Amino acid sequence: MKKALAMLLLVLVGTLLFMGIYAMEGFRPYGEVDLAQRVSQAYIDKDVTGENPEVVYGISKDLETGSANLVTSIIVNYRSFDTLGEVTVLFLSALGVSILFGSFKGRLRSRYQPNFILRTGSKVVFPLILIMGVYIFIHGHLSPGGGFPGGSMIASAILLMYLADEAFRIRIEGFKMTEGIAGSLYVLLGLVGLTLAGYFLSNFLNTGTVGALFSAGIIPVVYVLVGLKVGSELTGIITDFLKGEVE
Amino acid sequence: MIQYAGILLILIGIYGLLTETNLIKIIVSLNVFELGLNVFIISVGFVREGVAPILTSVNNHSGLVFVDPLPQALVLTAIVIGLGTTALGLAFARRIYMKHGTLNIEEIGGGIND
Amino acid sequence: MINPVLLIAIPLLLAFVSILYKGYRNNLLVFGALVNAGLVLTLGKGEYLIGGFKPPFGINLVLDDYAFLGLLVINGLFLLITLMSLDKIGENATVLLVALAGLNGLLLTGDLFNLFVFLEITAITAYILSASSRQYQHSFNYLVLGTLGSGLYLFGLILLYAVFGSLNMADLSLKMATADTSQLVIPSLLIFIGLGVEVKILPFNGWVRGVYGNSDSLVGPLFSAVYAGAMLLVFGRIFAQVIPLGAYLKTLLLLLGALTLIAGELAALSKTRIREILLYSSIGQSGLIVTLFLSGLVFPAVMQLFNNILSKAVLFTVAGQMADTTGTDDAEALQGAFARHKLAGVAFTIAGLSLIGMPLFYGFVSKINLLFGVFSLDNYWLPGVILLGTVIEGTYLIRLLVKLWMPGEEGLVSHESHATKAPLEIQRARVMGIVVLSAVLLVGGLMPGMIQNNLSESGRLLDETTPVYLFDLKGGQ
Amino acid sequence: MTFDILIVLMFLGAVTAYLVSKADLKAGAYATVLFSLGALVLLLLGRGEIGSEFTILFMGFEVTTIGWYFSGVMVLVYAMTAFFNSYWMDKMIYPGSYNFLYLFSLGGTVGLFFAKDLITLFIFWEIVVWSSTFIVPMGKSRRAAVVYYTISTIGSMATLYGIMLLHRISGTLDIQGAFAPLKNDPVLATVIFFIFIMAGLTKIGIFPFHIWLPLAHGSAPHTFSPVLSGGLVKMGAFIAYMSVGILPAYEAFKGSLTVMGIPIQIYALMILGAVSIVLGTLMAIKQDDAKKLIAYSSVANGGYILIGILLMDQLAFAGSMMHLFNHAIASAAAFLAIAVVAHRTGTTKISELGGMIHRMPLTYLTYLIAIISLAGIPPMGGFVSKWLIIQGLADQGLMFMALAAFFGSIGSFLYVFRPLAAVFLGQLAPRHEELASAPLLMKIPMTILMVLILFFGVLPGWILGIIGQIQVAAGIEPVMMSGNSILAVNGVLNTLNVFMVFGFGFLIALVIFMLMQKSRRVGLMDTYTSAEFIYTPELYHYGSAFYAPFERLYARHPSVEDFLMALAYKGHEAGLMVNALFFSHKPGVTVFWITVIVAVVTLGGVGL
Amino acid sequence: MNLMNFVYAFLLLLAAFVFQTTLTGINRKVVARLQRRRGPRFYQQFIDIFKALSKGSTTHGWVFDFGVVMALGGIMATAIFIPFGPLKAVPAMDNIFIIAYVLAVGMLGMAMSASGSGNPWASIGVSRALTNMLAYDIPFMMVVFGLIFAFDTSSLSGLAAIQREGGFLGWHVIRFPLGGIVAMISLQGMLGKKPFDSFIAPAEIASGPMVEYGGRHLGMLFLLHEFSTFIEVSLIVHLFFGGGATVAAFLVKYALIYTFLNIVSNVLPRFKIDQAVTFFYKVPLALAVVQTFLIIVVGMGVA
Repeated sequence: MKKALAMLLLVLVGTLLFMGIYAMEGFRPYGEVDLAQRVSQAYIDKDVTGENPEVVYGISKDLETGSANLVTSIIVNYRSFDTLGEVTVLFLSALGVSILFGSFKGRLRSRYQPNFILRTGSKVVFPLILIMGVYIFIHGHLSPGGGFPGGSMIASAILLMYLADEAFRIRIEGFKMTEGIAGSLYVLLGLVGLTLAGYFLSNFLNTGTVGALFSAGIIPVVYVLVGLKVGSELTGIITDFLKGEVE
Repeated sequence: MIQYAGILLILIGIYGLLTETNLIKIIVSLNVFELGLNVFIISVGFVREGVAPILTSVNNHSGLVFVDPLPQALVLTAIVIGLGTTALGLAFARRIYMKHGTLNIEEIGGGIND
Repeated sequence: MINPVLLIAIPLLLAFVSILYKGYRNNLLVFGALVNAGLVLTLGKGEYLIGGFKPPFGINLVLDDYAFLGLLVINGLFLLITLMSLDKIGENATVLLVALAGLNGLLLTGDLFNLFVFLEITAITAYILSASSRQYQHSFNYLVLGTLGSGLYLFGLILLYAVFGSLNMADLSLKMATADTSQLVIPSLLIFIGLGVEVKILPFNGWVRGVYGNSDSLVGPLFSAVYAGAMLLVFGRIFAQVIPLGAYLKTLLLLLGALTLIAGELAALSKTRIREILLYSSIGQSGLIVTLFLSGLVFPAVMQLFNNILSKAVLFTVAGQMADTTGTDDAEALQGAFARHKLAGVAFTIAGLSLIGMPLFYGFVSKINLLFGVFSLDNYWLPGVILLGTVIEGTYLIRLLVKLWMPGEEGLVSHESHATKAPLEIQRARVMGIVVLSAVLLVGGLMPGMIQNNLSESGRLLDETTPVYLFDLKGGQ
Repeated sequence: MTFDILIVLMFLGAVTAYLVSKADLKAGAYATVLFSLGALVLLLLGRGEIGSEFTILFMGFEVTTIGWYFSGVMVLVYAMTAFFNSYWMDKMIYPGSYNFLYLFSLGGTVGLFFAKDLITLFIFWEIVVWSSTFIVPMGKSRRAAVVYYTISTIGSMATLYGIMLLHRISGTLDIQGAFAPLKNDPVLATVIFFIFIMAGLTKIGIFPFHIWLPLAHGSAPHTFSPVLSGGLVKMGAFIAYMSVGILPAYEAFKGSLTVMGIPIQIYALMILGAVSIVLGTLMAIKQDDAKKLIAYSSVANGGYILIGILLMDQLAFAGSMMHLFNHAIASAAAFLAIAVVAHRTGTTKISELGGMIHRMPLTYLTYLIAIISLAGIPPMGGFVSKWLIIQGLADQGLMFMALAAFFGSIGSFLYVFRPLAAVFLGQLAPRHEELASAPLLMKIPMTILMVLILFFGVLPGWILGIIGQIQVAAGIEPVMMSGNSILAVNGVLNTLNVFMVFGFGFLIALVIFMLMQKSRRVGLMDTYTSAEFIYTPELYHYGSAFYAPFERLYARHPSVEDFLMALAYKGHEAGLMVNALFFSHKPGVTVFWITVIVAVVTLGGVGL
Repeated sequence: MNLMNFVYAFLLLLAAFVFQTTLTGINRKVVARLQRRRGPRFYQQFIDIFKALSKGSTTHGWVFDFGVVMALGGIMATAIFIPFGPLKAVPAMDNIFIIAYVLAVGMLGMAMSASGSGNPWASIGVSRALTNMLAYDIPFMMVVFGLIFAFDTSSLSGLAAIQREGGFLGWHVIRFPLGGIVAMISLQGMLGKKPFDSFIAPAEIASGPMVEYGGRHLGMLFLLHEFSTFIEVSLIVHLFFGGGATVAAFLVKYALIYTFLNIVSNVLPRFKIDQAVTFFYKVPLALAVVQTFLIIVVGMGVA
């Protein structure tokens, strides 16, 4: 009964939403978007602060942001403040989980014993995943990915270890320290920008040539920090969740 | 018709929130809702025949037709935030389970002091 | 000229540092709150860019009088509440530091998506703080609703982006001002619901009872004063200054606000537990303030908001303290509680009377102003609803005050021997804090000009189109 | 200069009294006496300054004759009652705060009557409301304070709405200017009239807002009931005067339907006044608590005052203005007398008392004179004012008002006699035999009030002179006096002659009494007992169910109190419903409402 | 007011006393004849009064004495205000409302004294008497109110003079028959005669208020009774039967009305007090309201 009613209600709401959204005259149909109408064109052209000629991969240099990955340029440069907030959310979430489970001791027992393949394979894969993660956040300004996927990969490597070894423990303090230092450095980086360029989180380093590894100013630096931070935070969450139920 | 799928997922998520009584399923519903939302956001930025917004040696100049990179950036943030709340929600769920011995929300007292 | 981003960056930095030095986190918190409160006084008004990109492309912080006043009050209250309830903070020092950053971000940001991020930061700190009551089902409820709310906000936001191609508030408000309002209905509604969850608009506020009702003397005042204040200010920013509402939606949302006011007050009337009474009163007040913002009466709304949060900080501190030390906050069980805590009782009474809007207290000034405002819109039903709300609110608050001051059975003369034997204690720090707050309410009521002039300045800057109603007794206007 | 000093002095006095009380409770109570007497002196000294204007902080004031008159009444009652305060200091839970609030509310009332603009008026009004709200629960009932506050606030909020509406219409808050545009707009004037007068109706205790009077007056501390009944109720009369006199209602309602020459709007309120008279009388008759009884009599007398003010004519208005004063001092005196009894015996229940005259004769005399005045029997002040009101009604031919007035008048004989017979007369219980009479400090105000009641009954000229000025200021014909005669359209009243004839009759009777053989004094139990042997004085005392046969006739009356309580309970239920509908620990409930709201709004929004 | 007024007033009081007491005596005889008895001598009432006054008595405290003095004083003062035919002791003071309220002083004194005796029978009697008053006074006052409105005067002699202008047909009892009926019924109540005498019911509550009186107190109460009868009957004569152009005319009308009421009273049983209230509020009050309505709204009977 309840489900039928909920269904009915949602069919109604869905219909109304569909009608409503597609009746908005400014709402362009799928795929027929004109980027010139949006702020995005400026991000693509990297001409927010001034008129740029066309950006060309590997040639244009010293632009306002040097990232070849346009999404990254938005995340870590144009809207870097959001990213700081995003990192904070993750930080908070880890903090919250650790407050909730902080007093617990021991480790949660799984019903299944890890088998041989898992135990052995994980030892092989573990460093590879770590390296992959680091690679991804270092190349965040050039290729898809960045600090968040990279960090997640690092954490997934740790998770793998947890799954593979019942006795596995990490020293959480070290991760906490990484987390704190990386976060502080991110904010400090912003403050340095404020001091040097007058704007918080401004890209005060040389942006270099679009497409080069050492380009895009502070973007790789931030992504490294974000990667480390995300990695250690997710690790912290995993560790806390796997704590036993003894207070 | 990715866009419609997005809205549909949103509705499915809300349906789950309306009908589910299991804490974990409620969180899953919430994730479905967020997923639908993310799909919708991405779809808003889609440009027909646009390329992924990364300058590479192939798509090497900004004059090309790119899809809108901004929604993608927003979605990244939204995903991370969703991850954070999901983690916290699961932590709460585990805590509730420890205290009340059930994950069914109907069986958990709603009084203020209990 | 201090860049206001420091108000966000410093507490955030301190939060990151605090997990490195766990032993010092309370000190860091107090330090951060103090620095912030000090910094607010030195801020220079204006627009500040983040990363050096001009809006609408980059994120900007807008420090106008509206934001400035909000920052002043929010940071001041945050400092005071932190100092009052240092003993309750425990593990939450870092969370509180992040919350401070988030709240300041909410008030400062000029970008809708950035607002979403800060909304989430603040909300998550709230989830974590609410869990300190160990009533996790309520925190869970809050989390689900809060997340759904922000999701809907994001939905509305992305619709706006799809139509207008921008996320910057100023840019959007310019574009929307000329747009056909009928196509704004859905995005505005979704954003309204998203914020409505946080500012406690009636059907969206199911979480409030469980969370506020179990709050202690730290979380209670923090939520009811600081969080509620910031959220309402954000609501005012969005709905009074950014999104223009069409007549249809405006009417419906106004009705919803009025419904919240009356339903909240009625629910409070039916309750006997102090925190429950107060939380429903908060809901009612939110309804009132939201209604004012929706009517475009920014200045009276802000005044009423300040009255509400200053009073609620006092009321919830005392109520939380009662629950903390005696294990109950049932008014019946605590009758005559103020017989042994006179100073706290006086502060509680002043806050209560100010909340009702009795003369000599700041609440009266704000009530008169908001009535002037509503009447100036030629709206004649709304003041009736507001005054009805005042009657109900006065009834239960006076009932509560009388109960807490004058113990005794019906038919017998009130005497101290009937007073509660519950081991109520109110620490000196808290008493001092609430006395300071109630003194502010008293001074504001006796010398409305002092606060008034500052407030009206901000009112004028907010929107040139809405006339500003000064509190002038000899002839109004 | 006198009046700003007066107002400021009262608030400073409040603080002073509080601080003094901290050092010594009795001294604090004496401070209230000093300050309220000081206020009285200042008022009398400042008579010449009528018409002056001044400001305090942001509030503007203007001294008018009517304001002066009202505040005089108020300060007199406060000052007389203040003498009693010191005897209750050790019985109050917060004696210091009591002294503080006592003077604070006095300051509020004085400021109220001198307000020049509507906001100042409202500020002082609310100050009085909340300060008195906190005194009431120090007595016997906490609920009384809440009911008192709620009903007062319903009134004051309605009036506030009226004030704001007036400001919206006229653009000013100045009392004179704000009402100006209403003269030519009968519809608006009707709305304002009914809304604005609400505070007055609730404060006077006009039906259906009368329920707070018996509760609050009956259970307030014994030293505050006189102020509530004698003083604060009169604030309502001031608002009623403003709504009729300053609006001016008769001019605005020129084109309205009339009943006996009275515009229907005003007549409607007069009906409420008449209902209050009848209801107050009937309820007073059946009360067993002396304080509640006097409280209900205040309801009835409030009806008289309201009707008189609403008439705005030469006679009834003057009568009403004078009744205000007479009722204030008479009901204060009656409450004070009961307070003495309560002070000595600890109860105000009529059925538990008896024979007090043998222990406290002066108190008895005070009560006697007070109730003679309350019942409107010559030669007391109450007679003059009731006579004027009834003459005014006869002049207009308002027969139903007159019917109520007669009923109230005769009915008052019944209810005022009941405490007289059962508390002061009849058998003295043995447990009360050792009671002392009233302390000296209590005797002072009682004597003063007695003398005042009698004096203004015999020589009302001074007061009627002031009332004449008020009437001139309000633009109506003043009440005419010739020597000691009050000249009404339908008759003449020479109060001095009445008094002298009365004295003459009394003298003859006294001579007859004295000439005849002396009587032998016997005890109260030495009476005709229908041949029964009775040894228990308590049982031989007719004190409870005094008018049982009459009370039976209306025992099953419908009660507006029940209705209002049912209404309050509905509010309570609505609150519980809100709680149950919207607030749950289950997110699904709220999600459901969110979905519904989205559906409802988009349903209308999509089509638009 | 000078000394002569008081002398005059004293003489009028004396006259009223002599007349009314004689009339009472005569009526005792009339009633006796109706009951087939011989009855006492017509001056027996004087003998009763003076005998009572001369006897010794007991008292129950000062209020018991004071009440009696106040009662008699108040009633005599009221009697002074009543025009004795065309004669008036005090000019311009025969205002009906003054008389109605001054009358209450005497009633109150009497009630006070009775309750002061400490005897519950007395208090019960007083409670009934007051209830009775609430019953009969309202219809009466309503009718009077109509008259005052109609003729713009509340002076007794003024109202009487207006009636005399139209001769016999000008009497208010003719012009306002409903009012006349109401007034007569109310007068019966005022006089405390059957069926409205439950407050002194001798066999039931031992004469009610009078239970404790003897000697001079009782004598004074007799006096009080004669004066109050005089006041009440005179009121009706002035209001409805044209008063008296001469003293003789006044006395004749007075005697006839009084005797008539006395006879009526003797053939009726007694109402319980609540029955009396119900009766007065059902019949006379309704009639009075109709009459007043006719006067005020329709103007019927007003010249």
